[in-house]
Amino acid sequence: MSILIDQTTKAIVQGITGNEGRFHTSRMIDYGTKIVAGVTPGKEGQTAEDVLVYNTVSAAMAATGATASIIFVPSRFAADAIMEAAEAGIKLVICITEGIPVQDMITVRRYLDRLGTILIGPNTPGIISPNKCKLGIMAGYIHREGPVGVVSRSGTLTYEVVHQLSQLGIGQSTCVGIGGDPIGGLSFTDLLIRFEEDPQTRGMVLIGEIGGSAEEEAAAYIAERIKKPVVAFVAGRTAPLGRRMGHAGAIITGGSGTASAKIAALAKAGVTVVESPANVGATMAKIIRPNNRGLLIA
Amino acid sequence: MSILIDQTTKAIVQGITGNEGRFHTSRMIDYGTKIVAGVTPGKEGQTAEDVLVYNTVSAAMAATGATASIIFVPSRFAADAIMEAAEAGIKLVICITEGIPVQDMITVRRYLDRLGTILIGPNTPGIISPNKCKLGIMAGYIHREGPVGVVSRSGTLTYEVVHQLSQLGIGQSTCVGIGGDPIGGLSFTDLLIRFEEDPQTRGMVLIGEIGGSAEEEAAAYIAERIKKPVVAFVAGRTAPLGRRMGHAGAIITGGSGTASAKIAALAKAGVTVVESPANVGATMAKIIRPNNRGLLIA
Amino acid sequence: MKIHEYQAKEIFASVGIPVPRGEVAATPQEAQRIAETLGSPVMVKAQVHAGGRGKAGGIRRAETPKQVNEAAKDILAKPLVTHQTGPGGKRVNRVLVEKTVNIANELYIGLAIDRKRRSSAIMVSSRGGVEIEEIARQDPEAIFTEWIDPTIGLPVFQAYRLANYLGLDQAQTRKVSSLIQALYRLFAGKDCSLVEINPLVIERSGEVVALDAKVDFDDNALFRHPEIAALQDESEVSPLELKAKAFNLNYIKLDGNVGCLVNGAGLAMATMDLIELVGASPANFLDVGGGADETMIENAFCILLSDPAVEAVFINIFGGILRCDALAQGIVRAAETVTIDLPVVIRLEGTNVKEGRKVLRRSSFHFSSATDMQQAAALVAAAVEGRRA
Amino acid sequence: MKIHEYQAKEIFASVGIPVPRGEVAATPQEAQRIAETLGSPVMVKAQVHAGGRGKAGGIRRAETPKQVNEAAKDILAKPLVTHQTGPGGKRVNRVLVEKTVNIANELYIGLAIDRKRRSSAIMVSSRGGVEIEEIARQDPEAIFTEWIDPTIGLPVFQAYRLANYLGLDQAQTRKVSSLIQALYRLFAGKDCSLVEINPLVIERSGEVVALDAKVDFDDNALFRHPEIAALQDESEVSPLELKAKAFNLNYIKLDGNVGCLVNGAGLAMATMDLIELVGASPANFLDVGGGADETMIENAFCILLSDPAVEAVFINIFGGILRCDALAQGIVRAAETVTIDLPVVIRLEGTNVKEGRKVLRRSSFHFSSATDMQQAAALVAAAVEGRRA
Repeated sequence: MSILIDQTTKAIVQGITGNEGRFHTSRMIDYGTKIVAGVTPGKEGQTAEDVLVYNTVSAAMAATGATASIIFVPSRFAADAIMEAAEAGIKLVICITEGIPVQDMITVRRYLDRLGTILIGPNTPGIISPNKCKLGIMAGYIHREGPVGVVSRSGTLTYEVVHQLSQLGIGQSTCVGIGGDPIGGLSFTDLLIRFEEDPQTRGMVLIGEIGGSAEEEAAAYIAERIKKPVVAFVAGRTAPLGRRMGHAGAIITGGSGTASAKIAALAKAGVTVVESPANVGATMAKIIRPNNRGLLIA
Repeated sequence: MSILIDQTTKAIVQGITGNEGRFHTSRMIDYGTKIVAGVTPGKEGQTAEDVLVYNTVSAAMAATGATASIIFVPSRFAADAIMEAAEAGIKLVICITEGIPVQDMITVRRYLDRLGTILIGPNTPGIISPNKCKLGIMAGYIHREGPVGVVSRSGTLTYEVVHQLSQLGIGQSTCVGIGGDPIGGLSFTDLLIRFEEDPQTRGMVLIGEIGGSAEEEAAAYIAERIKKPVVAFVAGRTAPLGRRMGHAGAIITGGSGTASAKIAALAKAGVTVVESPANVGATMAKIIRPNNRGLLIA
Repeated sequence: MKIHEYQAKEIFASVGIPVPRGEVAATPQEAQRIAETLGSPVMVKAQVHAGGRGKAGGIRRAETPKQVNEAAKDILAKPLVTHQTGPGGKRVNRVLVEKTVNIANELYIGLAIDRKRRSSAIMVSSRGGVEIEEIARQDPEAIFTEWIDPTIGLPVFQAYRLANYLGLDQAQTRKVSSLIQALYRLFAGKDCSLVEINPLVIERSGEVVALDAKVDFDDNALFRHPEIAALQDESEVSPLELKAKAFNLNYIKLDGNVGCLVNGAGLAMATMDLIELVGASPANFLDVGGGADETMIENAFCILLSDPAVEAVFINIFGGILRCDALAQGIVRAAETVTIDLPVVIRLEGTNVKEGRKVLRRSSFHFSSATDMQQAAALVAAAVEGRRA
Repeated sequence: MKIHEYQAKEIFASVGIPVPRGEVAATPQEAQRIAETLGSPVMVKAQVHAGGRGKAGGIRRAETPKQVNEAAKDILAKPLVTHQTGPGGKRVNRVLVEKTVNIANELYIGLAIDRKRRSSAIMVSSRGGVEIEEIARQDPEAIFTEWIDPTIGLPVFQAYRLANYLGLDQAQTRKVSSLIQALYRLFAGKDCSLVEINPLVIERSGEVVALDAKVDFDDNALFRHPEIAALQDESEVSPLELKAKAFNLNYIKLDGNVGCLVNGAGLAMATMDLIELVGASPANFLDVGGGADETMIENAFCILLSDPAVEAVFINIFGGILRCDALAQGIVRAAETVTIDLPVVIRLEGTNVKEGRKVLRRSSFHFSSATDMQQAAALVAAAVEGRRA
């Protein structure tokens, strides 16, 4: 079993006729994902990558009974697109778009919470359950099916870690990017508990970064609720104080949110924190297959 | 038993230092209502009618553990006062103030629903459970304790009906004005079901008026859920079309909301609809005490 | 509060909603000059607060400036009788002279408060230009509604879905979607109780234009929109109603002969109902409100008495916030300043009723007293009969 | 986006928040003239985007216009070094010359986004005028916070409760409550990420005035506030960072010698961490973003190479939206236009990696290739060592 998505997931693509929407729709279909419709206002009746396009999510929903939506629309329209999906009855929304204003996301979260819709992102590479379903922009081929759940605030750093795992023959149950923005959908803790309850998952990798307090909250939660082993890496130990590092989340203010504070909190919660980003896979390998030969040493 | 309030209700008065606030606080205390604190920003430490005044509802709550609030603040500040009460944890708010903008009340209702606070009004005379508690501006002495629940959109017309009942020796379990505004708190149906479930109540009087569809909704609800007898009067049969009659609610638009439509709906639901406002008490008397002598004939 | 079509269109234009080119005129000469500037043909539209102007002859097409002058002459300074004005009609003080448009398609857009859902509602129909309530009754499917959560505002997708329903081409759909967003900002930002465009026209050129405009405002919110309050046309209100409003009284002139002074709208309506039941007819609706004081009562009483149609007065008060003694003081003060040669029936009950009755008894003022509504109504009916006999 | 104190105060004044009288000057003469108009004494305040100006000597009191001239001369056109600027400091191009105020009481007000509660938060303290973070650590009780539900807005009662906490008299409490409402309207209306007044001063006269002003904006929302975007002072940004921004690249100059070009902020930070782990030091943070195209990569590479401190280049790309072939094309195009005499290590993985590697192989461009991060970092460290040796 995977979490949140599997081979039965039927998804629509919002912003399917844009460059990125079209490119990744094709890649997701190639991966085996069931993309049942696209949405771009004004393009109803056209097709994109052989997928029928509708003007509105409610029309696409009525025609296909989709269960998920992945969003590629530009940042000015993305908050609206998330709400449209939720209002139409979509229960899982993945928003790839980055650069959505923070105050818009605060409203979106309240809107979604009222409707009971789950959001992944925004500013996320998406979610993948290897060999079952890919709703995201990650390179599918680096993933293998297996026992490790991966949850991350970062995009490309996740690919790096997944690549390490797969190279070592360790597959993933599901990999989820929670996105780097200050206000988003599912948090580390929301996902850790799902992995804890997922029979396929035997261990988890958590990839954090400086800024905010998501890692500290995850640490507190792990100490209390998570029994399966967790390996973590926190990026940004060498980032200078008070400088913006690309994610709005990555601002160090005062003493809180520093890499060392996060690392200390995670370590205290029993998490194996890795120093080098190149050693995350090997560390997880040692934990999950302690007797296997030929492993790199972290 | 009464509904919503009884002898244990501990109330605060928001706007206690104004003329009306002060006057009715005194009347409520005389009636036996437990007024435990008042709130007027900037007047903390003063007393009004021997009641201690606080700057904020949260301070008054912390000091007294009040369970209800009655609001007399001017219309520009009343929506805010309702939200303040709800946010401080008050679960029953009675708003006497009239003239609150409709759009403010739409927001207030959503705010209260999220916090689980019940609102009576605005633009209501309030609520009274005779001999137990009065949170309102009605003349207490016209009420008697007894078996009839009264629910009304009108203020003074309710006093009229209650007076008729009491003169005939028929007391009231609780009398509630739901207020004449387009958007308010408890509706006819919310109260009818409470009366249906209240052991003290044996019959109900519903006083409606032209405009909106509250009476039609009540009729549908009565047909389905209410077993106890209901007597109704609908004011405005002679009111001219499309003219504003004081309550924003009292606008007849098209065919819906007319007195005749409401009367027909109520009659169809098995409600005894009275033609003359002077005969409501007598009609209820006949139903509730069919064998009693000396009754007026409706 | 209602405003005129030309005022609503000025507001529309200020928020970017296209309206036909046009100007308002108070005289036929002015109307003709406007037409000469705009170029003919034009529409000449009576500016009164009432629906049904077209059928009543209040909207005319004019091919030349001279015809404009004649049309304006026909309409201006005369009463216009529509199904909403009553038989007396409403005097037309201004006409709107407007360039005609080439209509390809007539749509309907309306925004209002939905009490039941406790939301704003936006309705559209592709069958505009006609009695929309009739359409709503006959073919509810022809009207598409979106409800707006005011704590979220109007998301673009809802505006788009409304526009998309109308079956227009892509460019027009985008225009109508933007227009709906502008209308909602107006509706929410200015505390409107109604915004309606019927018809919203798609011109043959593809442009979108509001051919009519109706905007009503929430009286209770006018305090935060002084620029809207300033739009009130006092000539639309009867002089007595205007006077009552200045005193914070809710007064509506009716056709009968029994002047009523009541506290509370519900009791006032019930009193009117009762007057009709006993065979008389109310001369007015007058709600002095829950919070009336002595001075307001005094003013209310004086307004009642200044209506020549009034043959008897029925004062029906059940005191709540309004105390009976304050009411009595007000009546006595009014009686001291005006000559009262009409029968007055007073029914007093409620807060401070004893003090109130004492005040009345001690005064030199003559009136009939009743303890219940039924008795009071009978006394009023008898008084009217008596004066007639 | 950050703005200067004087710009923040202009915004404050425009929304009715009182600020001291003052004007901004670029030269000592101008500063002196302003002081002559205002009347002495005045404060002369360096306008740079950095905290800690007071301790660093960037805020001076001047008793006479002549002293103002001298203070401005001391501050202007020189770097100001505070704990936030780094050892190089920041050049001061303008000073704010401001009338002094008679301080009775110093308060603190701050508005920010609380990620954990997913709300705006408004904080007040009666211990303003000092390092508020220090206060927050030592005495959390000294700071009172209200969280604002953005779907409701700021109810007056929350603004009042904040003001009420400060223990002022009734008139001052009312003023501060209104000021908080104005601040929240600014914060929400202009998509601020931070609004701070420290100190908010109660003058001996009882007036309330914002003695300092700090306003940061959400970069992602600047598209809807062009008037705010226009306030950006480009002299506050290093020329390379400015150039990068024009190309939509996220570049920050650092002190090391290894130029990094990475896609994604997380991988970029991890790459920097790894460079330090192998004993080298990053010359910059450069995230080309998820959606970079050929041209952006080309520009990014050129910016890297134009930094004289760079001794080796580490390109670490894991393709997602960014396809490896596009990256490779960009690098090859850059290599064709600029002379590259530095060691370049490229580590490529992800979407279209085969096509990307092919593009690089087919070009005439010389570089070291690595298949994993660890190997790449080792190659980079060796390259730096090699050039040093």
